[in-house]
Amino acid sequence: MSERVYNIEEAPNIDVSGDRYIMLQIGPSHPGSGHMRIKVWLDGDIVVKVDPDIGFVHRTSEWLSERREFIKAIPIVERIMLPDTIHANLSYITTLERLLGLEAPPRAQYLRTLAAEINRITSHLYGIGIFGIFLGSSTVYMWAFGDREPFIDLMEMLTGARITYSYIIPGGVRWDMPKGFKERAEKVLEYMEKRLKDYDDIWVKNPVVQSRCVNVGVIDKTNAIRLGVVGPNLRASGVYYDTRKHDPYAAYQNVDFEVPTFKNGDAYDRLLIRVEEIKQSMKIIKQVLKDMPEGKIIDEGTYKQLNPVMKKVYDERARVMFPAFYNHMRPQPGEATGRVEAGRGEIFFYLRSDGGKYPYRFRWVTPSFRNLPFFTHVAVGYRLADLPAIYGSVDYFPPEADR
Amino acid sequence: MSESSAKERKLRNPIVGHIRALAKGFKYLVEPNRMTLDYPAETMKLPPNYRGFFTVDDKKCIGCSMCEMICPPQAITMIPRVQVQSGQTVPEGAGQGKKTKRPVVNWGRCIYCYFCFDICPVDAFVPSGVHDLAFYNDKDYRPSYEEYLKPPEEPYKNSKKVVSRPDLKRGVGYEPAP
Amino acid sequence: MGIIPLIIWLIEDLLYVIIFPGLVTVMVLAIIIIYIERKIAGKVQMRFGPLWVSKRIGGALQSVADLLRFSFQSFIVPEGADRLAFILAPGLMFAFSMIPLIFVPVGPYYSLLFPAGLTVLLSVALILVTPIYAIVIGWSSDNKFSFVGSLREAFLLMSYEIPFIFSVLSMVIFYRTLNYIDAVASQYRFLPGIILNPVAAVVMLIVMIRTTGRFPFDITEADSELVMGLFTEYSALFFGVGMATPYVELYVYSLIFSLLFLGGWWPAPLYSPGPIMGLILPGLVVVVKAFIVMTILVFLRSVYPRYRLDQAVRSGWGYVMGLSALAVVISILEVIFL
Amino acid sequence: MADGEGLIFLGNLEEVAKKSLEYLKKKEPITKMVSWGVNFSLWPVHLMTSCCGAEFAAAASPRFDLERLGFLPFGGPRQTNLIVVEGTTTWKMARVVRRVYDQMPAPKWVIAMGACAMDGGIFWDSYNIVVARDYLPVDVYVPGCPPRPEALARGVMMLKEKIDRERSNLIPSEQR
Amino acid sequence: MNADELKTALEAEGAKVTYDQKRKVFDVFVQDPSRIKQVARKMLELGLDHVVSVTGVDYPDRIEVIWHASSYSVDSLEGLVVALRTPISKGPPRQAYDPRTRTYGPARPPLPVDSLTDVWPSALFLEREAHEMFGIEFRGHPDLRPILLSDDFYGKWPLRKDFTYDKSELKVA
Repeated sequence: MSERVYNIEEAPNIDVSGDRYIMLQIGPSHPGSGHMRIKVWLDGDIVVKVDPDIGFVHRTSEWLSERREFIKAIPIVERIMLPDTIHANLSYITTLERLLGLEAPPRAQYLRTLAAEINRITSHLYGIGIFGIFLGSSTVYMWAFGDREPFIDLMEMLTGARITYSYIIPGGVRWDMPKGFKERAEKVLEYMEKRLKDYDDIWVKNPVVQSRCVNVGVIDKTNAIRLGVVGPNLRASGVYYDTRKHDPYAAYQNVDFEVPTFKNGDAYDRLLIRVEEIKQSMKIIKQVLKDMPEGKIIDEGTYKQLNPVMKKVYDERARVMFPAFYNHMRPQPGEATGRVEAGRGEIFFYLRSDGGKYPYRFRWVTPSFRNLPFFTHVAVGYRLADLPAIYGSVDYFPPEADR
Repeated sequence: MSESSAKERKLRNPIVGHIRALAKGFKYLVEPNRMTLDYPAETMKLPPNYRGFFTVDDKKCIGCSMCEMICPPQAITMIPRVQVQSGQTVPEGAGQGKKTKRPVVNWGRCIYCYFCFDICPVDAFVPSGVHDLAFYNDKDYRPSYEEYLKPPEEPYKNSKKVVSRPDLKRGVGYEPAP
Repeated sequence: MGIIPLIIWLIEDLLYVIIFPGLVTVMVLAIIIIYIERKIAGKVQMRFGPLWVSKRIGGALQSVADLLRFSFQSFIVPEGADRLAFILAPGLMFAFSMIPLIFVPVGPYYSLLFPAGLTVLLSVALILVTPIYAIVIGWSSDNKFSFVGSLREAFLLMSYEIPFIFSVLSMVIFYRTLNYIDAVASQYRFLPGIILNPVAAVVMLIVMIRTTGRFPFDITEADSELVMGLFTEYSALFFGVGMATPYVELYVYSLIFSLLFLGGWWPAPLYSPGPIMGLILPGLVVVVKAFIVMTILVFLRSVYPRYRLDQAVRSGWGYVMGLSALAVVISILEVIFL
Repeated sequence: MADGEGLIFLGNLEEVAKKSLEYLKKKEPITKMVSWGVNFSLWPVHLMTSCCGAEFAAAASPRFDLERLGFLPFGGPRQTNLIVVEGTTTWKMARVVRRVYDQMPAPKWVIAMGACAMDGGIFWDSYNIVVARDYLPVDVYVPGCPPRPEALARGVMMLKEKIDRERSNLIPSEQR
Repeated sequence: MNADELKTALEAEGAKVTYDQKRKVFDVFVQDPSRIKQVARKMLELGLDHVVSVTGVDYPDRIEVIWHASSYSVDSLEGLVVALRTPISKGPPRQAYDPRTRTYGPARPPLPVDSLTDVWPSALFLEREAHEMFGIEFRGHPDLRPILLSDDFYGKWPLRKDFTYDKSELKVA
């Protein structure tokens, strides 16, 4: 087990001048860093200071969305959080619906919850895969990415795209559930339950993983709250907080699920909590599939504005077409905020409109950007080989952090 | 919200862990459960509403350029055309008739979100189900209107069409498409 | 008159060293084992390994394709690196990892220039020279990652040398000889080494995993911390040679393991003169056993992640050293009572 | 004697060696063998430039498994001969990709993957975006946002055909 | 401690509080920027223990700096995001385009406001981003360096409404 040499408070301001320390640049072209450069000051094998240099994938999503119509921000917001696109789309549309004063019908809310939970499972599997390759086990990477494929097939049946769905629009969703979807989903969930048992032996209970992750990157409850960490990393430190329970959206009020939390806040707990959350998401999907209400998938106001050709297409092929006003939506002046619990944590949205075609202020914060204190404060004092363990356990996705 | 009980975690004894891990690895070594799609030899048959490459139905389109306005990456440009009696459109000077516009998609910028499909008042876009094209230089992926009208052809037409189905014993298996 | 048998004798030795257990088999086996490692990792991960290289025989020519690519790539020497050490080190490392093969007999028909008496001692001593070149490689290429990689190699080298010598010592004590052929002979009369002293076998396996960088101890080329560990700056054929050296070491170690613990050429007749019965047949048995040991070690890549440096060093001085001491005690007790 | 090249085996040894090497490089059997070797050992450098990296990782996953075609994502730039520009590259990332491209040994190729790398995709008018064509010689363009792993496999197959077509200048001449 | 108690407590601090349940906006407007730290400490005592986002909004006459705070520990407050807003003056407008140097005059100095990282440590990186995007200088911030943008965009404050850029002058090689 590795002991902490420095505590959290004085972590970032240790002066590293002088030639006692080696400075390693774990740069963007490094198998252990993803799209960012981590400047690490090493004293022997102990990490003394970490300075993450991010912004390599800063695609100016806020600046662009302030120069385009409201509907065009959906694909931009999705491309930023690629492993978890439905939650980006859902958080933007929930906030936009509050600005427009729209309300999605119950069937659309259930479809949104269904898509969100399937995407949460694929996002957690993506995180487990990356965590596996950072610890060196290519089998877990292959298994996790292989087991993502049945869920991606489900979303392909539902929405027609592999990852970037653009499935949720203001007022409802774009496609209804195809016929064979329910049986296919039950088969996939059954397959996943069997596979989770195999993960236990190779990954969760693997002695090498246990020795690499227990008591590594420990962040206790008070520091987790003080540093504003977010998502499963927060619940792994014992804080009972989940936006789906505390600020419910879509159909999460009438779906009962349990929020798993652990106490020790180290890399091993963050690993366990992701497996627990996959089980919870599978439970939610079963409930949503069981009591999915009938009815329209777009709200009344938009349905009335469809022209006859579009109405015929909607009745035949259950595909929502856009009425003409989608191209230039003009909400009344005012502002709205919205929060959604994505796979990696909580997305926060703040929209302000001045009555024009373009949003006046389009501000959103993604979970990975709020997990940055893990590098500067928590990774200090452990060894160099612990940095990939902490980086993987936090499930940090740089394009999402750079927005 | 009640404070839900924090879960306890059980660490497994290392020796047992080593044996179980090696046993599981060996089980997967001998079990016949590959999930690989041998791509050039077999290709996936995708669901009907898959968003791949698409073309426009020349007769149905009324040239209202709504698709050009809503396309988020502005990949659609409207080409001025002339509509002759037979409904076909011909380039600018080639015939007389009503002057109209037709959309052309620049594949290099299109993000396949199908917003143009959904805003088109006459539903004139035709999906083609082809999803795996690649190009050598940038002139190829900016088609002219005539090239854009021809539906793109499958690169591997004679490959076996399969559909994936998860099954408990063999992992994710593939069966010939119905 | 004495010249002709001497010349024949020399030609046989050259054939012995070059062809059979020597250079050619090592190269062929190294290429095959790399291919098998990728195939096994693929199979456990529910996918095909390399396949489309030669589809009918399951992609077996993949390593040949890699070798071809490496040999026709342009080789870059960074300015900061000191050229001589940078260019020579991988070649020397590859050569030195094969020298112990001279002293490892694969059959009773075995005659060479050096006295046959001290083969175990000489082969063990020469094996421990190779990792030193790994440190030279890391030191000479002017790159922080390979510098940290060479420090790690130095740490691990020291912590796993003594357990290896203890485990060989415990078998030598039991067989009361420093010569492989007598060791194998005593295993013919008695039980094979692995049943006699399993603790020594386990220690030897752990040390083999460590020195050849197989998976739980893949710390020097840990690609998620240091880009490629020692070989970050190497391109083209020198990287190919550098990547093949651990597999050659793996072959040499598993030869020694099968001679000392798995009863050498057990089903084949013990003493039989002549190059066919004395060398080819028993040699095949030994190489097959070594190959099985190599596949088991290579299989570990698909099961384990990677240990941390301090865990490996601590366990090296800690329980692996304890186990090897226990092995010596066991063999001493067996000698007294059996 | 090869026509037009005059007598190869005259002049001092070092010069003769260079000339014969040049001559041999163009010969059919050697280039065919080397192009077969290079075609089935196209190792992309492990540099995820942006969000298409998720599909690049899915291409290495068991379902699409591009290791069948010899496409093994590898750690350092020195040992690889292919760079896949996945999606958007900002100014900061473009300089890194350019430096990694320069560090790679001679026969190297570039695949521009995804709409953002080809024409800027949905981020085309952002102030922080550079298109792959502006700073790298691109060989194959793979459209899609993100392109399916099969499209990437199709791009790799087309790259193989391109390498086979231009196999005469496959073996690099200068040694750095 | 529910929304109304929070409203009365914060109004005691002399801040204008508006609460719109339907659009989930709980807005605390502090007219005088120097009293920000005092209101922030009061919010911390009331249970809003971490910052969700720090940003600016560029109006024609002023720039408003907004801290969105929320609470993990207090149960009843968890459904709420409280926006702490202060206006700061914008300083001199941008000069006309000068074709010779192809810029809009020298880079405008950042606008001072005091940083709340000692009240909420979670605002560390968020304030760095607001600094490089809006040119708000957070006094008292431990290390105020640009975090997302490359050096050639520092000083141009991209998210301000009058930002334009000229792609030709940026080089990659």
